[in-house]
Amino acid sequence: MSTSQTPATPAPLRLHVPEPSARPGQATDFSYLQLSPAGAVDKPALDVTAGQTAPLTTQLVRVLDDNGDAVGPWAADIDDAVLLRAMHAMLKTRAFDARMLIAQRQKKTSFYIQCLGEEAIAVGQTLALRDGDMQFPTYRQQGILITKEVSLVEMMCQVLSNAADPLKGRQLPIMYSYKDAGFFSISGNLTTQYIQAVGWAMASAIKGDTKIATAWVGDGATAEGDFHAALVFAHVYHAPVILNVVNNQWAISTFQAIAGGENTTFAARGAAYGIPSLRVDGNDLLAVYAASRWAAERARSNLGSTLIEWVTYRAGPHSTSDDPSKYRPADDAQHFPLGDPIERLKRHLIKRGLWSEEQHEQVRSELDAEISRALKEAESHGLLGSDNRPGAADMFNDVYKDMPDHLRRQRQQLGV
Amino acid sequence: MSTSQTPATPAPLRLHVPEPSARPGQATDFSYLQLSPAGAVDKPALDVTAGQTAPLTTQLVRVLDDNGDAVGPWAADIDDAVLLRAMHAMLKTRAFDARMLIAQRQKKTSFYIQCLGEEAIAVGQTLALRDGDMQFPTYRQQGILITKEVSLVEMMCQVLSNAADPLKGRQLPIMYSYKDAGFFSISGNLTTQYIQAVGWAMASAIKGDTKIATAWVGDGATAEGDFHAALVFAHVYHAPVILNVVNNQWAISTFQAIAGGENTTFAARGAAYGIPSLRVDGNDLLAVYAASRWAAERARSNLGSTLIEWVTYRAGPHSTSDDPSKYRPADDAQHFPLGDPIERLKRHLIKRGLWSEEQHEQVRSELDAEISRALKEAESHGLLGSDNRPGAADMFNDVYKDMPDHLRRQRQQLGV
Amino acid sequence: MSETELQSTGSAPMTMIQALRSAMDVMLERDDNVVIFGEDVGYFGGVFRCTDGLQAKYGKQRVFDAPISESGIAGAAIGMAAYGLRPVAEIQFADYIYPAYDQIVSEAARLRYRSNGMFTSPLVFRTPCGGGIYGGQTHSQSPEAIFAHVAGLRTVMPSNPYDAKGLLIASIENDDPVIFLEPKRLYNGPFDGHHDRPVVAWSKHADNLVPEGYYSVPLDKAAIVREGQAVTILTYGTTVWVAQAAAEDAGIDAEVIDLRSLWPLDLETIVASVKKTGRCIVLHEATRTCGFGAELVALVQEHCFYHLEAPVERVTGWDTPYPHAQEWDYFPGPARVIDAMHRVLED
Amino acid sequence: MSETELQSTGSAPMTMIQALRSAMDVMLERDDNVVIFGEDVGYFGGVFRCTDGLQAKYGKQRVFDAPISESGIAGAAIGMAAYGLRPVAEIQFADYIYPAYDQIVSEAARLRYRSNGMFTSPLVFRTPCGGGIYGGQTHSQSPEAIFAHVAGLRTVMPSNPYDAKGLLIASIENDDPVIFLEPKRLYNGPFDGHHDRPVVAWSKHADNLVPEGYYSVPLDKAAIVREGQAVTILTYGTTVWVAQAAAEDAGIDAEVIDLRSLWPLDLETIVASVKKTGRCIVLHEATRTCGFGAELVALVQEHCFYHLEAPVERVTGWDTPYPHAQEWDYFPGPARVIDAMHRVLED
Ligand SMILES: Cc1ncc(C[n+]2csc(CCOP(=O)(O)OP(=O)(O)O)c2C)c(N)n1
Ligand SMILES: Cc1ncc(C[n+]2csc(CCOP(=O)(O)OP(=O)(O)O)c2C)c(N)n1
Ligand SMILES: [Mg+2]
Ligand SMILES: [Mg+2]
Repeated sequence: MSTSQTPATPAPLRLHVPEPSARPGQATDFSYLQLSPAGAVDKPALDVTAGQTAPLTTQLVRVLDDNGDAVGPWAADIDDAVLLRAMHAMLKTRAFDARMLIAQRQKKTSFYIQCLGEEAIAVGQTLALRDGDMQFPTYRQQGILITKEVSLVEMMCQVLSNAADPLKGRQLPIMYSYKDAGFFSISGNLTTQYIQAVGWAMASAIKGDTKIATAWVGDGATAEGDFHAALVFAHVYHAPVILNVVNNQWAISTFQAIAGGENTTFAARGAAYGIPSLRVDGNDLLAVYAASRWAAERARSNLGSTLIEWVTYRAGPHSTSDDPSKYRPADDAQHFPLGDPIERLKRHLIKRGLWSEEQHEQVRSELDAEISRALKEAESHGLLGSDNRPGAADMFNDVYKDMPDHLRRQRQQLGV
Repeated sequence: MSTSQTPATPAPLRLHVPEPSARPGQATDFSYLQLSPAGAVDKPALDVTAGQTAPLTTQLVRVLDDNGDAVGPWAADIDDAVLLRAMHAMLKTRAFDARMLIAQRQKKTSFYIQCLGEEAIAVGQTLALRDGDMQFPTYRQQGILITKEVSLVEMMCQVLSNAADPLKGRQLPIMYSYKDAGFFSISGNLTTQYIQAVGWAMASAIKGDTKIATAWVGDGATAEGDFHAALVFAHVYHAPVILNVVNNQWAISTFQAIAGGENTTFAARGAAYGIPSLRVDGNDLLAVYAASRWAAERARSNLGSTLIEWVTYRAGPHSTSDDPSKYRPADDAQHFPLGDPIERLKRHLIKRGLWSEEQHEQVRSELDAEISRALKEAESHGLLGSDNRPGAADMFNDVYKDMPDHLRRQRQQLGV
Repeated sequence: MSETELQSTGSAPMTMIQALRSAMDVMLERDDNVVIFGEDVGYFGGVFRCTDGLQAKYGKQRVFDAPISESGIAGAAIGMAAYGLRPVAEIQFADYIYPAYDQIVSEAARLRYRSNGMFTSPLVFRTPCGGGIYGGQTHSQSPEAIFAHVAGLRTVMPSNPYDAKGLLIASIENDDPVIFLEPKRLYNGPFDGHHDRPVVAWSKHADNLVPEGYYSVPLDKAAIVREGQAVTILTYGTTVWVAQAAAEDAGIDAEVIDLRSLWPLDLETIVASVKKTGRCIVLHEATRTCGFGAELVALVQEHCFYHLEAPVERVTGWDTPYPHAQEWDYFPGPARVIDAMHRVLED
Repeated sequence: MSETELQSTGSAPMTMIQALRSAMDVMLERDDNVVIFGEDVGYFGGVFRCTDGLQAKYGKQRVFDAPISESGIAGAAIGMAAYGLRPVAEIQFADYIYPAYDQIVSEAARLRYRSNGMFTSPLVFRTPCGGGIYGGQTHSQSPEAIFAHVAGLRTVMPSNPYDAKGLLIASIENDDPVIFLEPKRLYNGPFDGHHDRPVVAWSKHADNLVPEGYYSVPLDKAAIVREGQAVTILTYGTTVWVAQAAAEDAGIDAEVIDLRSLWPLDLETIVASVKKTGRCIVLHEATRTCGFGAELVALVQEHCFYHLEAPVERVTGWDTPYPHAQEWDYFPGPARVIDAMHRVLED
């Protein structure tokens, strides 16, 4: 029984499978990224509605222009000290990554993930928060810990999974946990923590506290169901949380269009869920700081959550297990239109008279030295797989608060 | 270490928990529903972009005005025969529901779900589809089967879980499955089938066929992760599927704001995901038919999916297990601003000279008689819990294609 | 922890629903960090009415409705628990807990471990399980095995109002994540598996007295609900009543153990009983293969091998979905338990 | 179905990865309805390279990347299968299959049943499982038990390239939904559990010859990979090699059975072996409690009770998350298997 009125016999359907504009050997056409000139995008009032932010979800909030000047409505007051701390933390993060990559190649550990090219985001947001706030990071926000000046040696011991690893060797390298630094225990499972951040923020509201949370997810991982759950809950309960989406264009080998970014933005989703949302230049420390402060103030003023899509580029491989030259042009990062966050901040600081090329080089070499010293110390506590590692008995602790009988029996069976 | 610049000590946070405008004994303020006059909303070209449909996700596509006239750009050609079929199917659906409700109260079965007030949506969309298309309904789209003129006796036998139940007593009443009628097996688990519909549509595209799918979900169930998965996949692959969201304002006892509908619409989500989206008067058969045809043509023209939010009202209890007078004003349905779909179509048909009050009553009583006859026949095959029911041996079939040894042993153990 | 720490002298007859509600009431009152949320649990009070009246009493900040997203409910609960709250989240039916499985397994169960105790998730997921109400395949399941398999979780299932309240209070107070399964067939009255005979409502039942105030039932102790010498029946939830009915009906001197806490398990009580009787039956509603009964059989044969006179028998739901019309063919009722006892005793 | 239906005479040494790829290649070629998708499986060819080259050969309509949504992948695969395709979807790590658990349990496993055979879901979820590569708690899990518990699913795990290809082809051809677990420790070479000794690559291994064309290995037959009289070791995946190494190292006449298909299970082969040896060890990497080993123990004691000379022993991963630094303390290696054999033989 035919029920349709449509007369024509249609042509065969075909599956659309999105592709990046270039594969190895070709040149990426970055015009797919909608950009706005620095200073061109409005800064709305804190109590803006989600609908009013719709234009902000396709434009791009930028503060630093090509000359290194801070321009436009988002170029708010920012203390020199904050800018210098940001520069320091970004340089330190990059140096730390570089050194740990080598350590992994030297087989001192099993695995490492760097955040090359994305340093401004974690650093800038962390500087816009308060003590007591809690960040729910992915594996690419080590910048938070470095901004918070957590012990490098301790971080390294975690990466080396050695006897001094604060997580007792239980976790994969870089899956840090630092409650005092407002850094939630990282999960290997993508996006699970996005909704947990919302729950944490709801708890703060339930208790009548003033703490806020930040949630972190990559472009690729937004496809998980928990991203949706987080947006729904954050909207429904006006949870005091900043919902960060770090769009570094890639998820291991897949381009952001495979995550649903083709002809739309991730920021647009937030606004549609009733959450005021921004799309921001993630390689512009000043834009990161300004947008994060705005969102943090909204949250702390009981105005609920803000979603921010950070446009950036994963300049390195996904992890030490990955080789991006297999799926994308090798020199892509150099052509990324938003440049390198450290270079851009450097230019601004120099213009502002706060910095010089010499200082830059000097701080870099000081940091290298500090990191080398720290690694030496960390290595003195052992390397992955060496005898100097967390004990086998540690494996049975903290499964429950108190060890149940069956685990006691199993530990005895292992003889530890 | 304090890292924020914000000076003031903020006020305590507070959790926002949305409420409907009225609870039992009060009167609902339906002004929360943004309405548009009939005929006021544009009808875009088939190849509209998602962004261009943004206005259509807050407006409301309507065709029938208060006088019963069909007005505006969505008042497309519609055959008289289709309108009469629609009226017939809607009346039959309502009569079927009424009769089965009584059967459940008479304890002839365990459970029933009616679709009172929402008949136009399933009926109208089904009339806009073709044979071979596949619908992935929820438990509230019995209108599809009735439009498709499936055997009432068979449907009733499923509801009665009796010896002639085509699903062998395995499924809860109303969880029909009719492949030939393009009606996918209903799941008791919410939203799981939304993404399955997308997968089915992707398969049609992969095979180069011309069939399309329709996916169905309620306002409440949009909160499940699979809703998000469906939108992401439908967008990424341009799947030929109509994504229906039936917003009947309630999910059992919770108001649509608890699902995330406060100050935004479910249609807006579609557009943000890159899917052209509409918000449509679900109690207006002509609007349902027109929007469904538009979406079906888009899908069949390889232009991908369309999301349609149908604004309607669940006029009855959630199911026979529910008592809505516990959580909402008892007379809400009568005040719902979009009226009753059958009354509205009746007025139009009469104006069009196709129908009369007398005919209406006559068809109703004919349908009642037909349904009573059918029920009598169905009951002759047994009632739930009677001896005349599917055999215990049927319990072990179709778990796998071929029965494995362990199930054979278990069946023997039961002695059947 | 003693079996009960009564602080209130008053007791009242309660259904299991009332007892569960009373547990939440007591804990909302005692501990500001306790919050209750889930689908339909707020204004309406839950589809089984377990939270009826609690929002009115404690306000919307403590008792509230959630979107229909089990993964979201679980994830939000974990975040709240990490903050320091003690969320008690309802999953409307155990059949709908699967979307939350990732959050429960990958997150709640492991948070303490992977953060070396820095973050924890002291929370409870309450959820009605089991068949016997013609709920069909999506309102009847008993998924305890898939939780017991996961290190870091506690899995609990009461069989009567007293235990329901005491175990729920203990679960809320416990610092580990707890999966709290409520046999919905027992909500309004015990049920002995004879679906063709009238059920005694809790109000008319001998075992219905529940203290009105605070007390708890420990999470590591099984209960011997019927002493016997001939055979040990290990069970929990609805089938605790089936086992007792079977023993009575058959006049067999069976010892019936109500496990109450499935994992961690009170192995000691089990082993002592099986060593005494030398025969054992494991009884549950869930599908047999890889059900919790398999673990019980494995443990019994590991710990009581030389005392066993016959193979341990499993009486369970069949390895099929839970059918609607054939519900009572699926349900492991007294007749099947009696057959199993005869087999075990014959050997 | 015969053990092999060779249509091609040529054989070549293959790693397990190459064998799996060859299975997909053969099936993409033979059956237009076969499609492959998953995270990173398209252009790149998968993080373990199992699908390398297949998109280039068969095009983007047949082999394509998916969004990072395991539930979406599963749900879409079910819809495709219901249409008539035979999707082979990769879940990047078994540790990430939990978000898809609802779709697999509530939908794939039950579709045929609840629709009385009107709709079916003939699909395969391939996913790498197991530890031994320092993957930590989220790249090491073996979740077979939570699938074996579910009526309607088949669960398969190969231990060598030949079986990997033949079982994968059989799984793709099978009309039931199949969970196909690939022990990633075996991808590039067998591994006998001695992590401190060099591993033999498949290219240098005796058991590496795999037919290049079509053949299949039946889904209902275990393989006796080592015959013996003293004790039966039931195992699958990586630990098949551990069991053999343990037997060799200890010089014990153990019979090692590689189950290959976990569920439905080849009970006959198991029972015959245990009746012969009178002693049994169950060996797997997953956590012990409610692991698949519990089911094996239960079945063995149910079917071989009067032949057992000693309790069936379980050698398994501990009931903890899979730790990173202590990976080899967690892994059930040869030493633990040897201890168990001694215990079982002593009794
Ligand atoms: C649930 C789950 N699925 C898959 C993976 C494997 N995986 C780890 S990272 C990754 C890509 C994530 O990409 P994106 O979210 O864009 O973050 P980025 O790496 O770019 O920072 C994948 C697929 C995982 N860790 N968890
Ligand atoms: C996964 C899952 N969670 C919860 C339920 C219980 N449940 C059945 S219907 C329903 C409400 C759905 O509301 P909505 O989506 O608005 O559809 P409507 O009933 O209004 O048509 C709920 C919570 C379920 N069936 N499945
Ligand atoms: Mg990315
Ligand atoms: Mg609804």
